[in-house]
Amino acid sequence: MARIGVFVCHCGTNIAGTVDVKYAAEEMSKEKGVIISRDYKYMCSDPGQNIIKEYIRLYKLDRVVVASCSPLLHERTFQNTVKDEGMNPYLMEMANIREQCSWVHKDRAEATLKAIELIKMSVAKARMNEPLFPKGIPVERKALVIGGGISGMQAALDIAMVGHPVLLVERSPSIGGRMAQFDKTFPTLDCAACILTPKMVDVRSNPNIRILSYSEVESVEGYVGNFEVKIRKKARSVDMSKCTGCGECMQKCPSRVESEFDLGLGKRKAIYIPFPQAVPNVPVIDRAHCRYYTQGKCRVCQKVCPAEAINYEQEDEVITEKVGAIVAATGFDLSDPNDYSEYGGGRYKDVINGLQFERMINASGPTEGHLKRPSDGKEPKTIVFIQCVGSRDENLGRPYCSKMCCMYTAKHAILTKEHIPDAQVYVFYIDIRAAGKNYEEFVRRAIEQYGAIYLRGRVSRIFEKNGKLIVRGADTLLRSQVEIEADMVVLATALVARKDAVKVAQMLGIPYDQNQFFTEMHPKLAPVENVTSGIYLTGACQAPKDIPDSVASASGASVKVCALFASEELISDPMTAQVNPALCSLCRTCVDICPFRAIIEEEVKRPDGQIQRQMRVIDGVCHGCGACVASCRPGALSLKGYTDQQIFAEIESLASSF
Amino acid sequence: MSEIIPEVSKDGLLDLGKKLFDERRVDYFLGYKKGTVRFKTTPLIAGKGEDLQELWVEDFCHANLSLYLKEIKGRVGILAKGCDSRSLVSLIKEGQIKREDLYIVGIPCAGQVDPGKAAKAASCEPEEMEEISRRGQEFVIRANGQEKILSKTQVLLDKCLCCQYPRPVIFDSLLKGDYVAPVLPAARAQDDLRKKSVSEKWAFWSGQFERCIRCYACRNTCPACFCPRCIVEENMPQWVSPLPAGGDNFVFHLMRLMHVSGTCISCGECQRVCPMEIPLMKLNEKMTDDLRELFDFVAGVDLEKVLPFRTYRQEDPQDFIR
Amino acid sequence: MEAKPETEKKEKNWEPKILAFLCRWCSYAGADLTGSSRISYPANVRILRVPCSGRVNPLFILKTLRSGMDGILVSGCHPGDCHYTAGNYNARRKFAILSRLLEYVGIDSRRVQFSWVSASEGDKFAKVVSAVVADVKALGPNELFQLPDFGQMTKGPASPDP
Amino acid sequence: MYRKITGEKLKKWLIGLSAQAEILVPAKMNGLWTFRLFHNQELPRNFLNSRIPPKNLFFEPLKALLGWKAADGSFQVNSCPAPEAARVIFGLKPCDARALRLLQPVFTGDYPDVFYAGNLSRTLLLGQACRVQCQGSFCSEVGIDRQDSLDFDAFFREIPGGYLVRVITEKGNTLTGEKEFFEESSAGEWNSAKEEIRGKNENPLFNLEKVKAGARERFPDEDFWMRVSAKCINCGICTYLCPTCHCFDLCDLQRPGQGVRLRCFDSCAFPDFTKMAVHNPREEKWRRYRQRVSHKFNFFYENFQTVACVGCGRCVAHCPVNLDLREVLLEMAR
Repeated sequence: MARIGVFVCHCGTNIAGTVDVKYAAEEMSKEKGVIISRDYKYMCSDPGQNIIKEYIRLYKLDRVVVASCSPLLHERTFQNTVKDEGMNPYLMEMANIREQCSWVHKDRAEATLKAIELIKMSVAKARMNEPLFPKGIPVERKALVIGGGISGMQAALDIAMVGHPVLLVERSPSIGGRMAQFDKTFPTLDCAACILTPKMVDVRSNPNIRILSYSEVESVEGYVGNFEVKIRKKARSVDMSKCTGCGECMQKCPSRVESEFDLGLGKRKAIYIPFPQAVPNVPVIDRAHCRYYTQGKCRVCQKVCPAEAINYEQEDEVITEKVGAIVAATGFDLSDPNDYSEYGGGRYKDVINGLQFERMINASGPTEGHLKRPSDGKEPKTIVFIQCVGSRDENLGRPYCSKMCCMYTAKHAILTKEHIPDAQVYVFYIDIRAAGKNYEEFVRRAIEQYGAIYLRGRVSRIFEKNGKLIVRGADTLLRSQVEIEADMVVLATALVARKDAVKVAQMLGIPYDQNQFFTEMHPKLAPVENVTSGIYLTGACQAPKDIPDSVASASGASVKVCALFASEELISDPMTAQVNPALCSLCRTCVDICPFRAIIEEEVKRPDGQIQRQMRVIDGVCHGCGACVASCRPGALSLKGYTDQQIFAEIESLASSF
Repeated sequence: MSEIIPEVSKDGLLDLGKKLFDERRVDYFLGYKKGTVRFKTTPLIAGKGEDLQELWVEDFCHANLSLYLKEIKGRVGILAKGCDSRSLVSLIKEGQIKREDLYIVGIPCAGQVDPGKAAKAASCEPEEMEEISRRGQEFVIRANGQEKILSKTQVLLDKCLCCQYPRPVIFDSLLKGDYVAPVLPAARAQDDLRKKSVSEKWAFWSGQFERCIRCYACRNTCPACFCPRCIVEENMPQWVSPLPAGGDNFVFHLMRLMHVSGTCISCGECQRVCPMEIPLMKLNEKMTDDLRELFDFVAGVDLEKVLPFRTYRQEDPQDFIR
Repeated sequence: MEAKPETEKKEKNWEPKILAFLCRWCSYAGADLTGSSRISYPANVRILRVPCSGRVNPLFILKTLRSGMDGILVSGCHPGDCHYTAGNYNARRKFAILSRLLEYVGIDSRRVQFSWVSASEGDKFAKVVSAVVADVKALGPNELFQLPDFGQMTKGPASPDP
Repeated sequence: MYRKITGEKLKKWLIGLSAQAEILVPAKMNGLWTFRLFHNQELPRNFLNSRIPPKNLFFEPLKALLGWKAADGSFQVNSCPAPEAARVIFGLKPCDARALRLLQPVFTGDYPDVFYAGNLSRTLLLGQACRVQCQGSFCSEVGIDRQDSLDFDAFFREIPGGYLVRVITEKGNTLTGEKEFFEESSAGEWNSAKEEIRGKNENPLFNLEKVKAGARERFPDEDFWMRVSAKCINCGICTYLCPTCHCFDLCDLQRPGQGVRLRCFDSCAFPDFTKMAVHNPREEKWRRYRQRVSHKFNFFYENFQTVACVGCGRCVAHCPVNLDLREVLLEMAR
C-alpha cells in the first residue's frame, strides 16, 4: 500500500483566493493511501520544499502529490525536492489547481470541488506510479557524413576539429560537389575554386577525416550512437595506395567521353578525374566507356602508369562501419529543362542552363572561360536569361522558389558583361528575391552598372530563325509583347531533390516533403535535426540553399553531433515505451507508427533454447510520445509514466466522485 | 502477356492436395467436409494426404478458414473463396502469416446460403427445411413437404449480395468454375439505420447489445482478431468488465470493431456465428464504408497499401475537429 | 433506506461531467495560458495530461463513457505542430473512425469532441471548453452508460421482459 | 392423472393465473424463440425450443448476490433476498426440464444456492411435448422421452384443438383442477395421442453406457482429444447455450462507500477460465475441450450418478464450426 503525502499550495492568494485549500487538504486526507495532507502558503519556496522533505522523513512517504501551479512550471522543482530525500523523482505527481482551476473559475464552491477532484486524479495516478530510472546507451563517437559537397565537407571539418573521427562518403570520384562546378560566387564574385580548393585540401589532410570517394552508403541499421552502415566502395580500377596522380594515364587514354562535370559541354577520357583539383587526385576508369572493358584490349593506361597502379581486376568492396551519428548532406539536382517544350525542350543547342553557363565561363571549363555558342562556337552578343524555369510552377507540381536563381542570374549577367563588354543581357523575371546580405545591392549593380535589362514577365516561346533564337515573351510592366533576337538563352532551372532522395530518406528514416526534400524535425527550432535521433541534415537536401546557408547549417549539424558525442553514454528520459512480449502479436503496427524508428524486432533465445522473435523499444531513441502504445491492440506496449493503468486510475477516480 | 491460371478440376483437387503433401510443400491443408447437420459444412484440417479423403466443396462452405492460421503454424494449403482470400491478404499485412508459407486454392463461390434467412423467407423453422437447391437464378426450398421458390436476395448471406471479389485476390491455383458475384453490387441493400436519428440508433443498438451473452464467438471466429491474448479478458488493467450487461456489451463490441478496423474484410463470420443473431455486420459495413470514404482504404485487396492506422495523410479529413 | 435513484438527483441542478485529454505540449500549455490570461470557463471540465494526442487510445474514450462521464474532449496540437511530428495525425485517423462509429450506435457526436489547441491559444481553449459544456448540457446526462444502480441490483430478480 | 383443455381455454386459464403469478410463455423476440411475459397472445403451436435454455431463468447470467455500504465508520452488508414471487412457465421442453432437475443437487448440496432453489420452488413448470426432432439433438439417446416427462408439474401434449395434460405434482393438480377450464381425461387417451417425432433418428446414435465407459477410458488419450478439438475456436457458444452448464465468475463493482457483488456466467472454453497466478492447467485447447466433455459424461456422473447432458442439440446446431458433440460421443462409445 502506497504512503502518499498531499501538499496543497496557496500560492499566496493565487490559489487560496478561489479555492478553499484548507478544506481541500482535509478532504484529501480521507483518500485511500493518503497518510498526511496539508496546505502551505508557497509550496515552491524553500520552507515549502522543506515541509515536503520533512514529511517524507517523518511519515515515511513513498509518494508525493503537490497541488499547486502547472507542472510545466514546477514539476522539475518538486522532482528535485523529493529526490533530495532519496525518493525517486517519478513518484511525485502534481495537480494543476492554479492555471487550470483557481485562475479560470470564480465560484469558490465550484473551484474547490474541481480542485479536490484534480488532486484526487493525481493521487489515483500516484498510487500507480513506479520508480523510473534513466538509462544510458553507449555512443560510438564516430560520425558518418554522406555527401562531399561544401556542406558535407564543412560538417566533416567541424566534427573532426573537435577530435572525433569522421567518415566522409562521396558518390563521385572527387569531393567538392556542386561548388566545384561554379565559376564565381555571389555577391562577392570571388572565385569558387579559390575558396573551395583550400577546404578540400583541409579535408584531405585532416587526420580525423577518412574520405571514401566513389562510394555509396548501402544500408543503415541500428540507432542513435550505434549505427551500423554498409558502404560500397565502387571499383576504381586504380590502386589508390599506388597512384601518384601524375596524370600520364589520362593523357594517353584513347577514349573520349562527354564529361558529366561539364554537363556535356566538354569531353573527358575514359580514365579520368572530374576536374583538375580533384580530391583524391586519383583517376577512375569509367568501365562503360573504357576500351579494355568494352572491347577487351587496349591497356594503354596500364602500360604508361609508372606506379603500376592500374588494376583491371579490382572489385567493388563493401565495408561495414559503426558510427554514432550520421549527417546527410546529399545536395540537390537541377530540374530537367526539357520540362518546357516551349523553350525548345532540349532541341536548341544554344539554350543552356545556369550550371552549363557556369562551366562555360569557368577558366578551367570546356571553353577555357570563353563564352561560345555551343552550336557554332561564336561569341554570343545577345544573351537572354530566363528565371523561374521549373520553379514556382504549380503545373509542374513544383510550387516552391529555388531561391538561388535570382542571385546567380545577376551574377551571370555581370560576368557576361565582364567577358564580352559589348554584349547585351536581358533577364526575364517574375520577382527578384534578393533577401541576403549585400544581395539586393548586387542585383542593383547588375542592372545599374552593367546595364542588364530586366524584363518582368514570362517567356512564352523560344524558336529558331536564321541561326538566331527568337525569344518571345511578355513585359508585364509595359504590358506589351517583347521579342528578342538572341544568340544564346540561359535557363535558370529549378533546384530539385536528388533523384534517389526518397530511397536515401527511407534508408535513413528521414521524412520528406511533397517535393522530396528532407524534412527537418522542426522547421524553426530544430532545423538540422531529424525525427530519427542521431541523424542530422544539412545543405540543399533540405531545400534550396546557397553556399552561406549550406555552410551555416553544416556547422549547426556538427554542433549537434558533437553534443551527442560529448559523453560516452547518452542518458535517456525514462518515460519511454516498453514491450511485454507475452502479449505481443508481432503485427508490427508499432514499427510503422513510430516516427523515431525506436522499435525493432529481434530474436531472443528463450530459456528452453528456442529462438523467439520479439519487439524491443530502444530507450535512447524513444521520445515517449505513446503513439505506439495507443496503437497496440493487445496492450503489449506501455508507456512508462503514462501507463494505461495510470490513466485508468485517473478516469476511475473521477467516475467514483465528481 | 496473358495471365496463366493454374486451374484444377474438382476431381483434381484431391490429387493436388495429396501432391502438396507428397512434395512436402505443405504441413497442413485446410478445406471443408460435409457437415453433420443440414446446410452446414465443417472445416477439415488435414495433417497428411490421407486426411483429405473427405474434402468437399459444394454449397455451405461458410467458414472463413483463414481463422485457423492463428493457431496452425507452418506451411498451409488452404481453400479460399474470394472473401477468404482478402482475409489472407489482411493477415499477411498484419505479419501473422507469410505468403510463401501458403498454398492458396481459390474456389468459386456463387454466394453462400444463409439457412436461417431462407427459413424466415419461407416462413418456417430451420428444422423444417428439408432441402435448399439452386434452380437457375432462384432457389427452391422444400419444407414440410412443400416447395417454395425464393430469390437469391432472400436466401444468400447479406454479405454475398454485395460481393465485389468473387475471384480470389491472391491464389496459387483456382478450382475450375465461374468466378462471378451472385448479385450485382448495385443490389446491395442500403442500411436504413444510417438515416435514422441518434436516439433511434441508440434504441436499436441498445436493444441488440442487451441480448449479447458475451460468448465471444464473434471475436474468436474473426480472422482479423489474432492477438495472443485479447484485452477484453485483460484485468490488469481492465478495459471492459466481463459482465454481460448492456453498457459493457456496448463497449466490448465497439472495442472489437476498433481493433479489426482496417483488417476486417467484411467476411461476415461474426454475424453468421452469433447465437443471438445480433446484426453485427451493420457495424462492420459502416466501418468499411467510413474507411473507404475517409482514407480511401479497402481492406484485403492490396498487399502493398499500408494499413489505415499505420499511416496518415496531412490532408486527412478533420471536419469533426474543433 | 436506499439512496434516491440518480436520475432524480440529476434533474435538479444537473451539471455535466467532462473529461479532457490534453497533450502536454500544445493543449495543456494552452490551458495553462488560459489560466495565466485569467480567461474563465465553466468548471465542469477535469483535465488529464497525456504526452501527445497520439497517446489517447480510442478505447480510453469508451472507457471514460462507460465510467459515466457525460462528455469528453480530446485536444492536441494543430496539424503540423506535433512535438513528435505525427502523433496528432495518427490520432486524427482513429478519432475520425471512432467518432462516426459512436454516432452510428447512437452516441451523439457532441458528447465526444476533438479540438486542436496550440500553446498560444488560451482563448480558444476557453471557447472550446465552453462550447463542449454547452453541447453536453443540451444533450443531458450520459444515461447511455450509466453505472448500475447498486440499490436496484440487489433488490431482486430482474424482469425477463425489460 | 390426465386432463384435457382446449386451446382457447388454456389461454383464458393463463390469463386468469397472471393475476397471481408472472406467466412466461414461448414467444419470438428479434427472431429468436425465448420465454417472455405472457401478453394474452395466442400460444404457438409446434414450438420447438428456445435458443437460450430456460436455465437462465433459474440460474441467471448476471445476478447480484449482495451489496455493501460503508458510511461514517459503519459497514453493512445487504444480502439479496431469495426470489419468492410466484411464476408459471409454459412450454418448457422435456430436455430443459430434466436439466433443471440435474442442476438441483449442484445448487442445493453442500453450498445451497438460495436463488436457484427459490426460483425452482416459486415456479410452476408446465411442459410441452415435442413433435419434431430438433436440429442436432440426441435426447432419446440420453434417456429423455420427448413425449412424456415427470420433470414438470404438468405436461402438455398437443392434440387437434387443444392439449392433453398429464398432471404430475400436487401443485400441478391443484392448479389444473379448475373444472371451468380442464376436463378429465385418461391414460388411454394420453397413450393413444402419442405421435411419431418428425425427423427423428432411425436408430440410436450411440449407447449411453458405452459413452460413459468411453469417457473414463479416453480421458488420458491426448491424441484423441487433440484430434477431436482441432477445429474448436474457443468460443463460449456451447457452454452459454447449454441447459446444464453452470460455471460462473464473481465480480465486485465498487464505488466509494458502497459496492455490489455480482455473479456472471463463465465458460470452461475460455483460455483464461483456469488462469492462476503463474500457471494455467488448461492452457491448451484440447484440455479445455476434454474438460467440458468429461465433466458432462464422466465427472458429473461420478458425483451425481447421471450424465450432465440432456441432448438438446443446441451446442451441435449452433457451433460455428460444426464441431459435433455427437460424433465425439460416438467415437468414445466405440
